Formats: sequence, structure tokens, C-alpha cells
Amino acid sequence: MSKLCSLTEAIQQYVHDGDTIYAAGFTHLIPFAAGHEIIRQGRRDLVLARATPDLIYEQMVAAGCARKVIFSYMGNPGVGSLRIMRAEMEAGRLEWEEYSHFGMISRLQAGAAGLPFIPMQPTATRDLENANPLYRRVTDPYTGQDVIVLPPLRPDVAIIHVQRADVNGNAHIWGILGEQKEAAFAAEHVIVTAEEIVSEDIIRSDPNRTMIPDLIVDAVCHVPYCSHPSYTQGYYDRDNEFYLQWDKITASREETQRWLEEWVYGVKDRAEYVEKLGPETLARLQVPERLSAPVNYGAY
Amino acid sequence: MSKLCSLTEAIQQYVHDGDTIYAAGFTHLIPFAAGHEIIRQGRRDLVLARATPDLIYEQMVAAGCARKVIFSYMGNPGVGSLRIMRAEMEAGRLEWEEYSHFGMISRLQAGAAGLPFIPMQPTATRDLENANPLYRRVTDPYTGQDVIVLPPLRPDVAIIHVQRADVNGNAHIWGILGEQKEAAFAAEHVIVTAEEIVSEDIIRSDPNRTMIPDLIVDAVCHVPYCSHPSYTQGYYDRDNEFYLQWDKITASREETQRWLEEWVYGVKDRAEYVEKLGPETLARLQVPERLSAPVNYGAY
Amino acid sequence: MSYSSAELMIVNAARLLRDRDVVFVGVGQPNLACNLARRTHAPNLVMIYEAGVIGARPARLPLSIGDPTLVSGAASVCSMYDIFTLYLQRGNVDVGFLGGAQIDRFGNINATVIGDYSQPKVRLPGSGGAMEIAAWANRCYIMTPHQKRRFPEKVDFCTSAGFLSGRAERQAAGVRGGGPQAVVTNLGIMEPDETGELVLTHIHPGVQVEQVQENTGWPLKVAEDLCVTQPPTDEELRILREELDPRGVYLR
Amino acid sequence: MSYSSAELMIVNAARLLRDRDVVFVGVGQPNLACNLARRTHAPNLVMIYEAGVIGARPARLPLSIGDPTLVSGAASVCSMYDIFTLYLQRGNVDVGFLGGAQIDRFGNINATVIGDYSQPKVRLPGSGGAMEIAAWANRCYIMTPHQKRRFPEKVDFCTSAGFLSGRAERQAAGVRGGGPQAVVTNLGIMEPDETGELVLTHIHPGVQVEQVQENTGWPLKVAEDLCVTQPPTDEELRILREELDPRGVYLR
Repeated sequence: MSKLCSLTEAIQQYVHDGDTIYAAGFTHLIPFAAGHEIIRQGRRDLVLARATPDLIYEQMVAAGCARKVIFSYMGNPGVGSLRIMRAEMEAGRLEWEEYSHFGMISRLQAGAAGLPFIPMQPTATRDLENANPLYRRVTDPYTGQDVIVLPPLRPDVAIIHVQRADVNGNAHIWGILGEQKEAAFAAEHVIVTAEEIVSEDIIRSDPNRTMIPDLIVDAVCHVPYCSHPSYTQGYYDRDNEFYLQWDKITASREETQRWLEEWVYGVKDRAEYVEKLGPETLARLQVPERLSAPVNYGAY
Repeated sequence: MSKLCSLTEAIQQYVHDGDTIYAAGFTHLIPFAAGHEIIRQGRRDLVLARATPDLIYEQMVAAGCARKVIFSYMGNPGVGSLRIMRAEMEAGRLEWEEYSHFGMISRLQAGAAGLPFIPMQPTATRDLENANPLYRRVTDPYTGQDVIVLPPLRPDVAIIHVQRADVNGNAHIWGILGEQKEAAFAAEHVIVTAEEIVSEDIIRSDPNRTMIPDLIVDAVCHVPYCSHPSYTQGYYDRDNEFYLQWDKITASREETQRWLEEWVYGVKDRAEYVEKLGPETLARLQVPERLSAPVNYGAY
Repeated sequence: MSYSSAELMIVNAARLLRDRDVVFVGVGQPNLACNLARRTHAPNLVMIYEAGVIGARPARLPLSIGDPTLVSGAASVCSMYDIFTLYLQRGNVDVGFLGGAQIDRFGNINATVIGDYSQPKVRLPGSGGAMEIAAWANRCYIMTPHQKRRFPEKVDFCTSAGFLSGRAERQAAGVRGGGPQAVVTNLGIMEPDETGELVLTHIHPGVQVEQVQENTGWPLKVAEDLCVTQPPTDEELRILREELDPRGVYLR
Repeated sequence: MSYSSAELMIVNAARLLRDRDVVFVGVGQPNLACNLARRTHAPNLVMIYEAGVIGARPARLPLSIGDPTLVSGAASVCSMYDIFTLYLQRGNVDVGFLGGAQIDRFGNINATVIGDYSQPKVRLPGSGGAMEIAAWANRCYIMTPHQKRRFPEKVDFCTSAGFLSGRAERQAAGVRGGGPQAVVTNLGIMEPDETGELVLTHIHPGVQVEQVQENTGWPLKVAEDLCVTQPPTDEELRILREELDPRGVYLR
């Protein structure tokens, strides 16, 4: 059953004020286009969960979409800090809930796996555990030792960018996998954005590559360059110049608003954004081909 | 660093009397050749852990290698029961420790992940829980409900058959993945057997396909047709006739011993076994090619 | 057209499936029932297998739960841990098929042992995936020949929970799934009543209620509105015999 | 050849690595230290990244922890959950690199907050992978410029455990890893003594002990056998400048 629709429609239908959103991707496959569409549609009071808020959540925070962030590392990756999120938190205007990467990903894994809670080995330091009441301890019935546990995370909506998907939502992902699969299975609803929509035959030629199965997917959107200024393995490179530039833009709130006006509110959708980026930028981000060696599944 | 050696050497070095062995594979990639080599080398008092003992463990039990089995489903898959294992258990000559598939695989996952224990949702029935003292209950600190838990399983040796590996032990697996990865990470030592030894370039052309990384591998053995009478996806089909035949062979202990004499003790190694199988059998098990669509990783 | 007991059970099980159901499929008869449903009224049925296969489209009759034909052309393949967690435990499975050596009055199943657990009279295969399928699939169906020894009042060992001693006990255990919805046999169909007790609700054409009672190990309740099932159609039999199991491995 | 503070730290950190070490690598200076070691005395070093990359062979300087150059040509790529469980928590990681805004007398690290946690004076990035790396990697190394504000007697917030209040407390906590083995700065190297307190064991050529003390927030103990480090060799500097970071992103 085809679930193909525009990203505009998908956000309208599945993202509501107050929802907990997980826009997945660890530096890779970050669904910037979806973040921008949420900003354009004026969603409010969102809880933004993501191991690394990155620029995408900072832009959503700057646009006033968020009530709270759930995170484990808040930085402009490879550049420095996220000035606006940091300032909002320091000013007491943005709630937060904090984990280590492992804690964050473990919560998602528990949510995805349907586990009641997930145990972790002790890390000796208790400061974060004391700061976040969702960290608890139980006694290991085999050793009598204390074990740290966390409850499942169950976002209302996960947004998962992928390299290629069929219209039903079966999706191939390669390169850094981050927490894509766990976020999708943990969430109540799943929006898939894809660089390419391909025939079912392509997907089914390599079922081990299908990280997201159609049966958990609600909407499939064809969104080339969805991840810019981040990257999609094999499709385009990270626009590092923009990551550096963002550090300067966010030094001023006015400048940040001007950027949002021009690049988010000022365009209708990602297609217009890509057109506005222009051929020179796109050319700069191209990468030469490096293909995987095929495998033989056999025609059984 | 190359870890290439013969399967004979690998078993000599890493499998000792009394060890807990996990010869992995859920109907797929079952390392029959390794089981036969263990029989030839006369190992005793082994604890044989495997979700599905299948014919491989029945042969090892029949040859007197085993003190105990740890399992979750004991049958001749698609055919019927494992007559010898069943008789040994009914006669009180073979110890066992039993789980559901999920319990078994969860124990491996906990072992692989370094978790202190692993929780599972309740299943309402308590009979197996009461029969196996390793099942325990803890209280979910978030809901106050009882949760079932199991401790990690940490085999001494995992034997993992794969389609292709490099000499260092980085291995590509496709088709049914079963518990290959979990068994490998859970074990103290890992023996990889491979249908093909390929260049590092082939492996590194598709790193997402590498389920087993070299850093946990102790030995790499080139063993074509390692899984016969089971199958290796894309390489050969299951020899169903043998599965049916085994049901008849094991109706008699004498017949079973004769089979072991001829097909295990009577051959030096898997190469001789394959030669003995003969070209007609091999031809019958061939499958037409069905290749995966390649993916582009990009030459970053 | 005449048909075997196996064909009768398979056809009746197939009819219980709904389009878009996600089904945890076993090998053999359940596999045939699912493939039959997919070729008739449920073209969007999703078949998943405990080996880790999702959306299988087997080109031949699978001879084991891990047959390579399940993989080639499937939508997705994942590890066993993933299939039992992300799919089953998480609540993504609508239907599970179960079988066993004994099924009791409340739909509890024994696939583990006849006699004492530690000194078994007959050692059976064990749970496999069944313990969790019975607990967590939204609906479960049981297919089994109708014989008295298979339907004792109480199972020797409860491998998979039906309604335990009744619906209240299952509910108190806090499991996700709805429990067994129907037991399809060669004589008819039993379904749980409001207490969780299996009641005869359908008989197959030509079967007498007495015959069912004789083959059941407890005083079997019969539904007031007992129905007679529709016999397998020619088309259903043709698909089974010509397309799905031409060598008749599971149809006899 | 003259060299920068960054180059000095990178070269000294590289020398601490052993051939065949499995290293949990961060971006920036630790990445350069590992690649330098791999090109000199540790050709079999295995670099793994929290993004899920194992055995990376980056063809260019990675600009983030998830740079695509880490993936192309790597030995294996897995999920983040896998990298933190199968590799780190399971005990497959020999070395972790750590950094932070504050490092204290017992090697505890703060990367979370300056001031009160709930009303931060300065909100820092947070743990990322560091909380578990510090606990479970067999050995940890810290690279940081030597400034008094970075080396307080006690951290405001303990993001990653060093030796807490001393080795005994860490041991009692039951963590797998051995804790911080060395803090490499632009002035020298500090290593924990038998109590877990950081002691100055090496100074770089031309550095005075007083200078190190002035830049440390507690009365710094000096090892009896204080050594002077070997200056970076021309070859080490050539590899860094020509092969690894030709644009000098992390070398200045």
C-alpha cells in the first residue's frame, strides 16, 4: 500500500503541538527538511528528543517550536557550542532532560524492543543520575549489585531520513546507522523521508539492508537533499561551510531570525530550498562513486 | 593480522573438554564441519548451547561429546524429533537447561552487550520459569510490576559460519542472521569458518554488511560447504533428503554409529567429506544467482 | 471436490486471517494457511518468521522455518533478537499460529513434556517461539487434529499460556496479547467464551457434535448458535494443490 | 623544527598508544593522535567511533565524529546501541580519549555545567559518550591545554569518573575500566599515583615545574623521577602537517 505523500502533508497529519519528536540521525541522515517544515507549520510546545540536537533542533528552538529538549550531547559538531540552545537553557527558558549517549540510546532501545526497562553497568559517577530522576537503581538478582536502569522512550513521532525506500516504506540505510532503527520502532508514528523512491524490486534484492520495514511506517516522502547542511552517505557531503557560518549567525538573535526568514519561512519546501542553494553549492557537495561489492542471495 | 588456519588447528587450539560451545546459526550457516571436527578430536563433557540443537548437536551427542545441552527448540527442523537427544534425555543420560527462543537469545544478547541481566515482559505461564532456576524476577521500579529476567550467557567458544571473510576475520553475513552476531560477541573465543576468503577490499566496500569484526575473532578457517546438510544463502541449498534420511538413521543406534564412522571418523576433514558427497549431490544443491543491487558509499 | 482433514484445517485457518494482518508464521500448515489467505481475501497479509524474515514471498514451499526461499525477495531480514523484541514484544504482531502435543480446556498449550518435567515420559521439542507468541501476539490461532489425547482437561506442562485457569488469571498476569481466539481442528472450530473456556462454535460439514465430544478430554460446551463451516471451495483447493504444495507434503 | 602546543600534545598522546590497541576515538586532536600512532609505531591500531564505525581508515581529516570518510573503507559499521554495548560495555575497548572543561585532582571530568546544574552559569555540551568511556575503557587518556581554570581541585559536576575521591572509591563502584592513565597537556604529563591523585611525571622540553604548578588548581605533587619528554620528531611533525591535517585545522 503506497504511503507516498508530500512532507508538508506528512507533518500536517502526524506532528501535533505538544508532541515528543525524534528526528533521528547521528550526524548522518539528519532530516533538516522536516525540521524546517515543522517550523513553517508553526508547531509549538514540542519536546525535541535527539542524542545530538545539532543545528536542526537549534533552529527549531530559535523558531519557538520547543518546550523542552531531551539530549545527550549538545554541540555544533566539529565546530563548537549551540549558542541559542545554550543561552535559552542558561536563561531558564528551555527545559531539558539529559543523558549520556548510552543512556539516551538505551532508552530508545528499550522503547523499540518493548522492554519494561533497560539495565546498564554502573559508571561510578552519580551526578547525572542524581540530576535526572528517571535514572533508577535495581538490585541484580544474580550478584546483589546495584544496577542502573532507565525506562523506555516512546516518541509520538520519529522522522527517519533514508537513502532509498519503496512507496510502502521499506527503507535501505547504509553508512552511519546511529539510532535510526531504534527511534523508528520506539515511536508511535514514523515518517520516512528518502533521497530516492525506488521500486520494490531494488529493496527486495537486498532484504538484509532494510532497516525500516513498511509495517511501522505511516508516511513516505520523496525529499532529495533532505539532510543539507548535513550529509547523506553516497549522495552528498556535509556542507561544512554552513556549520561554520551558523556559529556566526547565531551570535545574534536578529541574524538568526533573518536566516530563518530567508531559508525556512521564505521557501515553500525543500525543493525550493535546494533551488535556492544553487548549482555551485550542490556541485561542491558531490562525491565520486564507490560501490559496494554485490552479494548473491540465490534464486531459491 | 592474518588468523587463517585449518579448522583442525582451530578446534585443537580453542575447544577444550568441558567447554561451553555455541555453534551458531538458526537453520542457516550451521557449522556442521566444526561439529564433525570436534567429534573427530574426541572432545568430552561439552556443554552444547544452541537455540535449535538441530542435527549438528544430535551428532555430537551421539558421538559422546556432550554432558549437557542448553536449548530452546529441539527438533529435526521440518521433519520431526531428534530421536537420540530425546532418548538420552528421557533416559536421564543427558542434562539440559531450557528456554524459549526469546529467553535463549536474550541471554546471548545480554552476554554480547555486557549487560548484567536482561528483562523481559511477562508471558503469564510460569512452568518453564519454575523449571529453570536461572529465570528470576525483579520489580520494575517504574511500574511496580514483576519483570522476568535472565543472566548473560557467555560461551567459552562461539563457532560462526559466514559467507565471506577476510584473513583478519572481518566477516560478511547475509540471509537469515539468527544469533550469529550475539553469539560471537558473547563468547570468550570466536572461530570463524567461511565459504570464501576474500580480499579486505571486498569486505571494506560494504562495512554495513560486516556482522563480525576481526577484533573479536581468534581463528579464520576456509571451509567450503561447511553447512552441509544445511545451507548457506547464495552458495548452496539445504540437502533436505539428508534431513529425512537422518530420521531413519537415528531409529537405530548401530545405524547412527555406522553413519558417524563413515561420514565423520572416516574422513580427514570437510574437503574429504565434500569429495565423498560427490558431484551429483553438489549439483543438486546448486542455486541460480540472484544479486543484490549495489549501494554507493561515496569516495569521501 | 473432496478434501483431506489437513486441507480442511488449512482452509478454515486461512479464513480467520484479515487483510493487512501481520502474522508470525510457522512452517507447514500455518504457512500454507497464510499463503492461501494472501492469494485470496488478504493480499496485503505480512508474513514474518521467527528466523528474522519480514514480508516473505516464498517462491517454493518452505521446508523449514529458516528456508532460504523465505529470504530471497523478502522485504527485510533481521536478527532473531530483533524479531522477538522489535516485532513481537513491541506489539507489532497481529496474529500468531500455535500448535502442540496438548491443548487444554482453557487453550493452554503443552509443547514441552508429557509426564514429569525432570523425568519425562515423552520429551517434546519445547517452546521455540511459542511461549512469547502466545503471550504477545494480539490474536492466536491453534491448528491441530482433533484427538482425545491432544485435548486433555489440563496440560501436563504449560508451555504457552492460553487463559490459564480462566480469563481473569490471564488478565492479572499483565500480558499484551488477547490469547487464543480459535482452535481449528479437522472436526470444527472451538473458541473461548467469556470465561476463557473453549466452546465448540463451528463444526465442519458432515461432522456430528457427539464425534467432537468423544475426541475431547473434558465435557465440551457447545455454542447455542453452532454453525457449520463452508466447505473448502474448488479455488481454495486448487491454490493449495497446484500452487502452494504441489507435492502434497503438508496436505495429506 | 618548532612546533605548536597542539602538536606537542598530539605527539605525546600518540606515543601512549600501543600496537593493536582498540581505541574509542574522538574527533579533532585525539583523531590525529591515533592516526599518527597508526602511521608510526602502532600500525595495527583499531579506531572505533561512537557513531558506530569500526576499523576506520579516513582518507581525509574527519570534520565531525560522524564524517562520511570514516565509513567509506571501514571494516564494519553498526548502530550506536551496538557500539556502546557490544564494544564498550562488553569490554572490547582498550583506550578512550576524554576531554572536558574541568579536570580535577583525581582525574574526574566535567563536561556538563559550570555552576549549579539546574541554573547553570555555563551550560556545556554534556556527556556524549564520555560517561561510559571513562568507566569501561580499559585505559583513558585526557588531552587538554594546561590552564588553572581547567584544573580545579574539584569539578563542579562529575560527568566522567576519574578516581572520584581516590582509587578506593572507584574500585568500590565496581566499574570495569582502569580509569585515567595520563593527562597530556601542553606543559607536560600528569599520571595518577597509588591513591589516584594526578602527579606531574613528565614535563615538556623548556617547561619549568613552577609554570605547571601556577596553572594547576591544587598543590601539584611532582614525581621523584620527573622526566622530560622527547620533543616531536621531524617525521612526526611531517606526518601531522603534510598527511593528516594539511590545512592545520587542529594543529594550531
